[in-house]
Order: sequence, then structure tokens, then C-alpha cells
Amino acid sequence: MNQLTPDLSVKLGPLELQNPVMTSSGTFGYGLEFDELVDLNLLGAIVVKGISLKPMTGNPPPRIVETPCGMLNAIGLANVGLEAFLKEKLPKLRKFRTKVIVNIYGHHIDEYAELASALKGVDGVAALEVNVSCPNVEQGGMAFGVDPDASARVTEQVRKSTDKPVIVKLSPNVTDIRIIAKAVESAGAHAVSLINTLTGMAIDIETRKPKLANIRGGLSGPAIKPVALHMVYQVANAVDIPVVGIGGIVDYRDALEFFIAGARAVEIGTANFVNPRATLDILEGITEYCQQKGIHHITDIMATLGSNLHI
Amino acid sequence: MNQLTPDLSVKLGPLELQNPVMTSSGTFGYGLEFDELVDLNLLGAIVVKGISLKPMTGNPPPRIVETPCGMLNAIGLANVGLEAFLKEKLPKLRKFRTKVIVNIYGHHIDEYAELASALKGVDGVAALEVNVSCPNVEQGGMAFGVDPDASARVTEQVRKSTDKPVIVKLSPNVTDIRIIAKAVESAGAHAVSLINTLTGMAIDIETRKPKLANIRGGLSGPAIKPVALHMVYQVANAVDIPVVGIGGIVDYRDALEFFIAGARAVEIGTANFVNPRATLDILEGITEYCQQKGIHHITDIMATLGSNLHI
Amino acid sequence: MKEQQLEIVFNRQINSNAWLMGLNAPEMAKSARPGQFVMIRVSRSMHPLLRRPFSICGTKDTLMLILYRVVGQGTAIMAHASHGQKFSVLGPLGRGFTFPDAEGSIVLVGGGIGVAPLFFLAQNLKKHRFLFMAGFGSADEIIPVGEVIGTQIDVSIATDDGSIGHKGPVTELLEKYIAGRDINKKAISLFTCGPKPMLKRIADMSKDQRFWCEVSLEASMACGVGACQGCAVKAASGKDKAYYHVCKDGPVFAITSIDWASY
Amino acid sequence: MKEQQLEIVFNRQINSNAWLMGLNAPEMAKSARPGQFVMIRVSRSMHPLLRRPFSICGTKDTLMLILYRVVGQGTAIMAHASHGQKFSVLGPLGRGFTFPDAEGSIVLVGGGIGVAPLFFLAQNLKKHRFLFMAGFGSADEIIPVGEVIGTQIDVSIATDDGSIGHKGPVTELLEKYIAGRDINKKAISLFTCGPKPMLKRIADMSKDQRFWCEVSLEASMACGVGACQGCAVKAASGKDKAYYHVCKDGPVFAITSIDWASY
Ligand SMILES: Cc1cc2nc3c(=O)[nH]c(=O)nc-3n(C[C@H](O)[C@H](O)[C@H](O)COP(=O)(O)OP(=O)(O)OC[C@H]3O[C@@H](n4cnc5c(N)ncnc54)[C@H](O)[C@@H]3O)c2cc1C
Ligand SMILES: Cc1cc2nc3c(=O)[nH]c(=O)nc-3n(C[C@H](O)[C@H](O)[C@H](O)COP(=O)(O)OP(=O)(O)OC[C@H]3O[C@@H](n4cnc5c(N)ncnc54)[C@H](O)[C@@H]3O)c2cc1C
Ligand SMILES: Cc1cc2nc3c(=O)[nH]c(=O)nc-3n(C[C@H](O)[C@H](O)[C@H](O)COP(=O)(O)O)c2cc1C
Ligand SMILES: Cc1cc2nc3c(=O)[nH]c(=O)nc-3n(C[C@H](O)[C@H](O)[C@H](O)COP(=O)(O)O)c2cc1C
Ligand code: FES
Ligand code: FES
Repeated sequence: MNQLTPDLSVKLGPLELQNPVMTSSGTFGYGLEFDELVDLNLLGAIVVKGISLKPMTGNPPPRIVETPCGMLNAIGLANVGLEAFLKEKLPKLRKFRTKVIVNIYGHHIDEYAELASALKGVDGVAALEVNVSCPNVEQGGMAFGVDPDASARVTEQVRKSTDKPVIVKLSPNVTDIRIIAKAVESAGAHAVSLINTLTGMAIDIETRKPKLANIRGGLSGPAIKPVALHMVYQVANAVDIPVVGIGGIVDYRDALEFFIAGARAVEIGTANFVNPRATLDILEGITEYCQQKGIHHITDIMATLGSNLHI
Repeated sequence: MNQLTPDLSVKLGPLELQNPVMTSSGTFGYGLEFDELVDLNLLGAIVVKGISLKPMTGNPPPRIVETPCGMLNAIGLANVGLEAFLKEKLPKLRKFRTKVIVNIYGHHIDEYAELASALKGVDGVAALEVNVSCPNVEQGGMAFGVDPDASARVTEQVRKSTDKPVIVKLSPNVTDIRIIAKAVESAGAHAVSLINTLTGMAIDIETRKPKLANIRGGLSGPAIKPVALHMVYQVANAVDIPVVGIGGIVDYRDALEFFIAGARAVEIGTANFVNPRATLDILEGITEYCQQKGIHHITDIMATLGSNLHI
Repeated sequence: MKEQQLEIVFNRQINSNAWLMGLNAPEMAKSARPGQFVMIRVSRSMHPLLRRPFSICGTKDTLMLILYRVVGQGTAIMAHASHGQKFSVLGPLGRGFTFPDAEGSIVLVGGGIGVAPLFFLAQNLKKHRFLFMAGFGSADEIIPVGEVIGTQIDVSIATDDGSIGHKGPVTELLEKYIAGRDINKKAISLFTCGPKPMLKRIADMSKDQRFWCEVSLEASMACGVGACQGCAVKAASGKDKAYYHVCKDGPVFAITSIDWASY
Repeated sequence: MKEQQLEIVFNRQINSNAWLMGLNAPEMAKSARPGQFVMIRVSRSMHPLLRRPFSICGTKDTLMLILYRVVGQGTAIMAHASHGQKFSVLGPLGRGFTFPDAEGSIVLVGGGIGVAPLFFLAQNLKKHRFLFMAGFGSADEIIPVGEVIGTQIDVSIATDDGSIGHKGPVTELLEKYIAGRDINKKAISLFTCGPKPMLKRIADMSKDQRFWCEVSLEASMACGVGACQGCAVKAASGKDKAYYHVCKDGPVFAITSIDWASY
């Protein structure tokens, strides 16, 4: 019997990916940390840890705490900074054929633009993911992400400063995420990715202190999947640009739910901690699903919720 | 050795409760369904299923689906309606010494007022909980809950129409829940309760249909606890009226986290399905905790986050 | 109705995909009636979260028997449980079968794991004569009644692949039975449980034939006690309710009570 | 570093609250170095979600040994696991102890379950003479080294309640040892692991005494491979980094590298 080899390639606007399974920022380091565990060449793309202009040391510990089917993190965007990223990390990443997407974070709009300019034309950077939604840093981040105008302005500035595809990463901590999505679409985003973490908290009842030194943190993992899936569905039906689904995806079935809801690609986050091979297991599962159902192109099942096609 | 008997009584504005552990609306029916399993007299209060003016049949099935450490429901406020509640349910509930709080839901502001008027002076109704946050009905509900002005207007109308304490139940599906909390505080709410469910979704990858006939539903259970706790902490620090904590509480430790964060009482929801005795187990656990720590009044640990008292 | 920690006395695989669990349940085994069910909490963790509903498929002294198919995470956990382990069980829940009228013919029609509540009914029909028809995918999926409830009962078997018995749906056995009879059809009492298509077919047949038929239904459940309104099934038009709740109004219903078009 | 499904060869309780698990791990047992750790996925469900980190406390042929205390949900699940069951294990992870200089005196100081990485170190110190001091709550909490790694080693014991050995913290044994010695203190190599107060005390002592000391630290972890930045500990002032990551830069650190005031 001839096994069908489904075509898993997808396009996020101008960005072409060999398959729609990427790693999510902050959960896969600079990719290299997983080199011994995962054949990085097989991934759709690697989204690296959020990079800021200057190195950031991050929040005091404890920075993570487990919650039911999830975790809270308050890393505080600890990262090596742009310079060290370009010098130490990127050259190693270039050895892989997998596309590298740089997640950028600025304290002000200008910093986003500066980061984008600095990455302009840099070889081995396939696209930018603009983090306007980090709940774990005092200024910037979240403040932009919950305000459609500010999100649009950041997007506009980044677009102006770069020749690379621009993906804007959205915060779920808003009343109507479609409004933000539409705002960044109008401002020129090539794609949106969602969701970043939900703001949450945990308390130690013995010490009566927050379990995170930062008091609050970002909730990720399977716990948030239903919320993420709903928002992806909402946004996919509100904008014309591609949507990247993120949030609680741990297996191929989760990934397929996001595709059916309208995601053009997915990012795998917390699952990497539970199962370092999660991305590859998901790719295998998606391939088998396509084979069983006779699906030739993964795009054929995308945004088919309720259409109930019999392909 | 003389065991300390901690005083668990609390006040929610004018409403006095023998203890701070209540059941949450929609998860404990009209209380009576649990009569064989739980000594209802021991509860802080029973919050009954949301009551509307006319009976509501609810959404088509499937109405519930399990998610990691949580569940989605799209009951659609199925309820017997005000008349049947007063005739068939309330007389039976009056036989218990536990206070009964009626959760009310209206399609328009007028309906909330009408419900409040109809319950004015009714014996055996200790307070009203105003649901401005149900994600599972088309009109009303959520629309009010995400708009501070509308929430305030509903609160005002209900206050005008009743002599009972008014608790307003808030939606977590907003950018800043403190704004809504402050709006209903100004409009005369005696207390706020939070959170109602987070909007979420699940998809069947075989049929490519939503797992809920209603497409979306409300996420509840342990999965949402970190989000709920954070919002309770935020609101408790933003308003002067008492806050009732709800969301993912399954054991006494969860309940204590909410107290420490600033909740004056808690409501137990989804946990009742997992462990029908959850409320009583939580009461026992709280009592033992107080005994071990030498806490005489449960109120002594409320809103003590970070104060790190050595009592 | 109680919530109790019940100990597993045995838990064994009885065919390619069905397992039989015996729980030591002196009280529940005594009070349970055929058609009732229990809700089992399969894990101490919060994932899976909700209790799983299972029909009681029989009792034996202080034992309560659960016949189950492994379909997902919860039932997989059950299949791995061993002697001595305890599960929190809530039950017995719901309304059982109406005890059949002694006069007419009694027919039990089960499909797949749907035989479970019918086995318990059969156990309680000792004094009555009855026919038992059961459909399975193929020979290796047959659930041997004797091995489950300890009493040998003649069962007419149908299999989808014809590997044993009649080839085709079990409803064809039922059709033949009814077609071959001349007597007043109302004197037939039918009790059934099984997959949707089978139930829909029987619902269709019962429209024409007007025999008395009770069906045990499934629905997603959260509370099991009528509190959450989660387990709704649409009532046939003309009924006093728009929806029934499977956990409280059922799981056994008169087949004519249900709106089969939307089931 | 690998992720492998490892089979439990044995898993037994060795005192009131400590358990010893032997995993069949030909590759990891061979490559692991004292001070390294593994991350164990204790459940197939998503609750508990994250892997749990454990020091390797020894090896024996193809066996990798894990000594653990039951403190919460994850370790309770481990304690219930039995022979033949498999766990997904990620490891060996992190940097181990620097192999001690052959010249000076070697002292191992463990507190409670903190003896685990030191047992593995002791196993590998065969050719060297060393002292082992261990503190426990009381006699019934003692973890017998011979039973764990199969080699008898003299251990000076301190207990909080004085039920055996010295009454008081194990650091008092260390203080006595150091006080009683006249030699060049820098020739002492200290290796330690245990509860915070013990480590802080030793950090204090090492400030004055200037002996060489390595400490194995704990932190909440998510990835275990240096990717998430979750396991930060504050570096002593003057270091080139603000924070170290316990999983990658450690878990073993020179005691002078850490900012003990904030630990
Ligand atoms: C009143 C009643 C009696 C039942 N009696 C039996 C019985 O005697 N033997 C038996 O094997 N099964 C019985 N079931 C079905 C049984 O409850 C489900 O198979 C079980 O809950 C699946 O759990 P899981 O975690 O293994 O699967 P999941 O991973 O939860 O789901 C796997 C599949 O099972 C379906 N499912 C999940 N929950 C339910 C549910 N509550 N009802 C129906 N389907 C569900 C899902 O849609 C999915 O397709 C009964 C159900 C009801 C409502
Ligand atoms: C590098 C390293 C090596 C370790 N080696 C051992 C060992 O050899 N033997 C042993 O028994 N324990 C060891 N631990 C601690 C062990 O990881 C925790 O006890 C375990 O994760 C608790 O899991 P739980 O689910 O039972 O408890 P939980 O329910 O998760 O928590 C119970 C308690 O344990 C604490 N805890 C949870 N996770 C961690 C963690 N990652 N690190 C420290 N404390 C935690 C919590 O704060 C809480 O107080 C080590 C930890 C690290 C970081
Ligand atoms: C430890 C950790 C660090 C993260 N760091 C970043 C970051 O630097 N930039 C960013 O945009 N998102 C960051 N995120 C968010 C994730 O990329 C992802 O959006 C979120 O975790 C939800 O996906 P998940 O449930 O699959 O983990 C981080 C998440 C975690 C858990
Ligand atoms: C099945 C179900 C029905 C509910 N019905 C109502 C309702 O009628 N009115 C209301 O205000 N909240 C309703 N809720 C929300 C709960 O009262 C509670 O706010 C929410 O479930 C979060 O708490 P939990 O995580 O403890 O369940 C319902 C929740 C569930 C699960
Ligand atoms: S399962 Fe809750 S009403 Fe039936
Ligand atoms: S645990 Fe992820 S960096 Fe250490």
C-alpha cells in the first residue's frame, strides 16, 4: 500500500515554513539547549527567547511554580541581549536548516524599532515575533498589548524598520482580543500569534507570601488550552492575515484543534518541559492523521470548523 | 490539651455567614440535590442556580466537556424560573438553617430589577448574587459584565428594587477587572464575587465540530485557579467592599490562598462534581489549619498576603 | 445515593477491549436496581477531572460489577487498577428500568458495551422468560454473559463482520423476531442499550410497532445528581419538558420520550 | 543528556520518609557524574505537569539510584510505583562536583535527603580517604549509606533531637572538626548538600575559614536544560552574572559563587 506523504508546508504571509510546528518563545531557549534531544532540522521554525536591546537579568527567584495542569512563570524576560544573541547564538543556529524567528521585546516603542533595525538584513533571521504581551515586566510589554493603539504603533514602527516578516504576539488578558488583532493587522502585521500567558498567581499558605517573587506570573500549559483555542478561533474569523496558535498544546490532537479553528501554524511551549520531543511527536501525529484521513495538504483542514468536509 | 475552636463567621456587608464556605451558582443545583451527600446545615451559604424571570430550557447538548484540570460548560442558564423556584424549591430550602443566596440573571436591565423586586422581603432569601457575567447566553449576561457602565446600571437598579444585600458577580473576561469592580462598588454593591468562568472552546478532531453545541463555553475548575486568585487579589486591593473568591477551589489550601489574597468568603463550584463533600472537607481543613496556627478568627488571616504575621 | 471508597476485589480483561471490575460494595450492591449507574472517580489528581459514569452490570453478594470498555484516559486508568486499590464511587444513581409486566414477551437488545445494564436486568428477571439479543463488531468482541454475571443465559448474537451469529446489525434479529410473530405487538416489552445508530433504528421501529420500549442513554455528565444540567437530552415534542437530564430523569427512558432526530 | 523510558527494578521504603528507587539505565548509569541530576516525569497525565528533579545518589552496574523523600504529589506517585513500571527520565543533567584534589582532607556534609548526591560522590571517592557527616531529624530518619549504595562508610551522625549521635545541627560536628585542626585550612575540601539553614551556616563558616567548598543547590525547575531560565539563584556580588541557573551552571556551585543573603 502506498503511504500518502502529506504536504505540511505552510505560509505565514511572506514566510514559508516546511511545516506548521514551531517552538514558542521562552520555552525552548535559543534552540541549542535542545540540540541533544530534538533534531532541530525537523521543526517548522524555532522562535527564540525574547531578545531585548540590552541584556536583562530577569526577576528574582522563585520564578516558576506549578499549578494544576499548568505553570506560572515570572522569568522577567531574562535574556542575553541583542549583541550576545547575534554574536554567540545566531551563528550556531545558522547551521540548522530550520528557520529562526526572533521574538523581540522593548521597554518603549523606540526600542522595538531599534531592535528591528538592528536585525534588518541579518542572515539567518527569518522573521520577527513582536512580544507586546509579556505580563512579567513592569513597563512596556503588557501595557502595549492591552491597548489597540499602542499595539498598532509598535507594529507600524517595527514594519518600517525591517525587511522581515512581522508577527505580532498578542496578550489574552483583554476583553476582546479581536480588536487588538485588527489594530495590528491594519498597522501592517504579516501575521499574529496568540496567546501569550494569562496573568495568574499562587500563594504559599505557610509563609503567606506569593509563591513567585514577582507576585504574579504568566499561566501556561494545558490548563489554558480552551481559552487559547477560543481566542484563535475568534481572531481567525476577524482578520485576514494568518494566525499562529499558541497555548497548552501538548499533543497532535491539540495542534489539530488549533488548525481546525483557523490557525495556520502552532507554537509549542510548556509541553517542551514535559516532553522534550513534544514538537516531533506532534509532527508525527499530524502526519499519521493526514494519512488516515487522506488529507494531502495540511492546509486543507485549516479553518474548517463546522464545515465538516468529507475529504 | 484544649483544642481551639476558631471562629469562622464572616460578614459580607450586611450579610452574616456562619462560615466563609459557600457553594457556587450552577454547580450545586438548588442545594437539595446534594441533601443525601452533604449536611447542608454546615455550609456558609448555598448560592442557587441562576434564576431568570421565566423558565429557561438552556442550550442544546452537548453542554459540557472535560478539559485538562477543568471543564467547559454551556448550560445556557437552564433554570426553573422565578415562580417555580419560589413555589417548589425555596420552601424546601427554608428547612435548613444555612443562608440561601439567589443568583439572578436577566436578559435586560429591567428583568434584573423585576427579579429583585419579586424577591424583596421574601423569607428565606438572605441575599442576591447578580450574574452579569454568564458567557453562555446570547444577549445580556456577558455584555453587561464587560462594560463598567452597564454593570453599574444593573447594580443600581437591583439595589433600588431590593432590601437584601447585593453581591455582584464579575466576569474574568476583561482587560482590567478592577474597573468593573469599582463601578459596581460605586453603584452600591454590598460585595463582589469573582470569578465567573473564562470563555473557552474545544474541538472534536474527528468530526471537526465544536465539542459543545454552543461552540464556546465557560472554563471552570482547578485550571483557572491561578487566574481567579490573581483577580481576587487585584480587586481586594482596589475596592472597600468585601470580595468573594471563586474559581478552581478544590481543597482547604486553595480556599486559604483566596483568604490570604483578600477574599472574605469563597464559593466552591466544579469541585462539588469531583468530590460532593468538597465544601465540608474544606471547612474541616480550614478549622485544622487555624488550630495548628493558633488562629482564633478566620478573618485574622484574610488579606494578609506578604504581611507575614507571626500569629 | 452515597459517596464511598470502594475496594477493587477483581479487575480483569474479558475480551479484546472489555474489562470487568468487581467492587466490594455491600450497601450499593443491595440497593441498586437494574438500569442505575455509578460515577467513579478514577484518579486522585485533577486530570482527568470529572467522575466517569458506568452502568451497574450486575451484583453478586456484596460485589457490584462494572463492565467497561477502554476508550480514553479514564478507562485506561481503571484498566490498570489492581486488587485492593480503592475508588471513590457515587451511587447508585438515576432511575432504572421499569420492572416488566409479567404477561407479555420480554426482549433485551444490547449493542456492544451497551449490554452492561441489560445483564443486570437479566440477572433480576430470573422468574421471567426473556429473549436476549446482542450485537458486537466481531467474534472477539463478544462479552460472555455467563462470565460476567455468573448465570448462563441464551443470547442471540449478531456481528458486523459475520464472524459469529447473524451477520449484520442486531436490530435485524429484532426485526425478524417481530416480523415472525402474529400476536398483539403491544405485549412485547423491549429493553435496550447500545450505540446511537442502533437506538435510532429501534426508535424508528417502535414508532410503527407500538411495543413498549425502554432505552438506557448516555450523555456527558458532571454532577450525576441533577444539579448541573449538563446531561441534557431533547425530549420528544409534546412532553412537559424541553430537555430531560440523563442522570436524574434517566438514564432509562421510555423510547417515545426522546427526540431521536436530535439525539 | 537523553530522554529515556526507564524501568523500575526496585522501589523500597528505607526509613520513615525516604525511598530508594533503582532504575535500569545502562547509558545514564555509565555517563553520570556525582552531583548530576535527572528530571523524572512521574505521571502520564498533565497533573502533576512538570518533571521532578532528583540527584543521582549512586549507580550499581546498569542501575541508577534515586533516593527521595515523599513531600508532595509527585513523590507520592513515585512511592506508589512498582517493579516493571516505566518512567520517562531526562538526564544526566547539570554539572557535578569537581573531583577533589588528592592532597587535602575531604569532608562531606549532608543534611536529610541532601545526603543523596554525596552518597554518589562517596561511591566515587573509593581511593580517597574522606569524612562523612550527616544530620537528620531523629534516629528513625537516618538514611543508612550501606543500604543505599552497597558500600559501608563511616558516617558521623547528628540529630536534632539527640536520639542518636550528636544532638544539634550537623554543622556543629563540622565546626568541632575544623576547630580541632591546626593544619592549613585551605587544604580542606568540603562537599555539601542539605536544607537552607544548614547551607547558609556553612556559607558563613567558609567565609571565615576560606576552605574550598562546593554545594549542591535546589531550585524550582521547568526545563532542566538551561532553556527556561526558571531555576535562577542570585550570584554573589562581583560575579560575571547576576543569576546562575541551577540546572545548567549547577546544581553544584562553589559556595562563594552564591549570594547567600538572598538564597
Ligand atoms: C449513564 C451512563 C452509563 C454508562 N455505562 C457504561 C458502562 O457500563 N460501560 C462503559 O464502558 N461505558 C459506560 N458509559 C460510558 C463511559 O462513561 C465512558 O466511556 C467513559 O466516561 C469514558 O471515559 P474515558 O476517560 O476513558 O474517555 P474520555 O477520554 O473521556 O473520552 C473518550 C471517549 O468517550 C466519550 N465519553 C467521555 N465521557 C463520556 C460520557 N460521560 N458518556 C459517554 N461517552 C463519553 C468521549 O466523547 C470520547 O469519545 C456510560 C455512560 C453513561 C452516561
Ligand atoms: C537539582 C535538584 C536535585 C534534587 N535532588 C533530590 C533528591 O535526590 N531527593 C529528593 O527527595 N529530592 C530532591 N530534590 C527535591 C525534589 O525535586 C522535590 O522534593 C520534588 O520535586 C517534590 O515534588 P512533589 O511533587 O512531591 O512535591 P510538590 O507537591 O511539588 O511540592 C512539595 C514541596 O516540595 C517543594 N518542591 C517542589 N518542587 C521542587 C523543586 N523542583 N525543587 C525543590 N523543591 C521543590 C515545594 O516547594 C513544596 O514545598 C532535588 C531538587 C533539585 C532542584
Ligand atoms: C518559562 C516561559 C518563558 C516565556 N518567555 C516568553 C518570552 O520571552 N517571550 C514571549 O513572547 N513569550 C514567552 N512565553 C510565553 C510562551 O511563548 C507561550 O506564549 C505561552 O507559554 C503559552 O503557550 P504554552 O501553554 O504552550 O506554554 C514564555 C512562557 C514560559 C512558560
Ligand atoms: C455547570 C456550571 C453551571 C454554572 N452556572 C452558573 C450560573 O447559573 N450562574 C452563575 O453566576 N455562575 C454559574 N457558573 C459559574 C460558577 O458559579 C463559578 O463561578 C465558576 O464555575 C468558577 O468556579 P469553579 O472553578 O469553582 O467551578 C456555572 C459553572 C458551572 C461549571
Ligand atoms: S450530570 Fe449534572 S444534571 Fe445530570
Ligand atoms: S530549569 Fe529551565 S533553565 Fe534551569
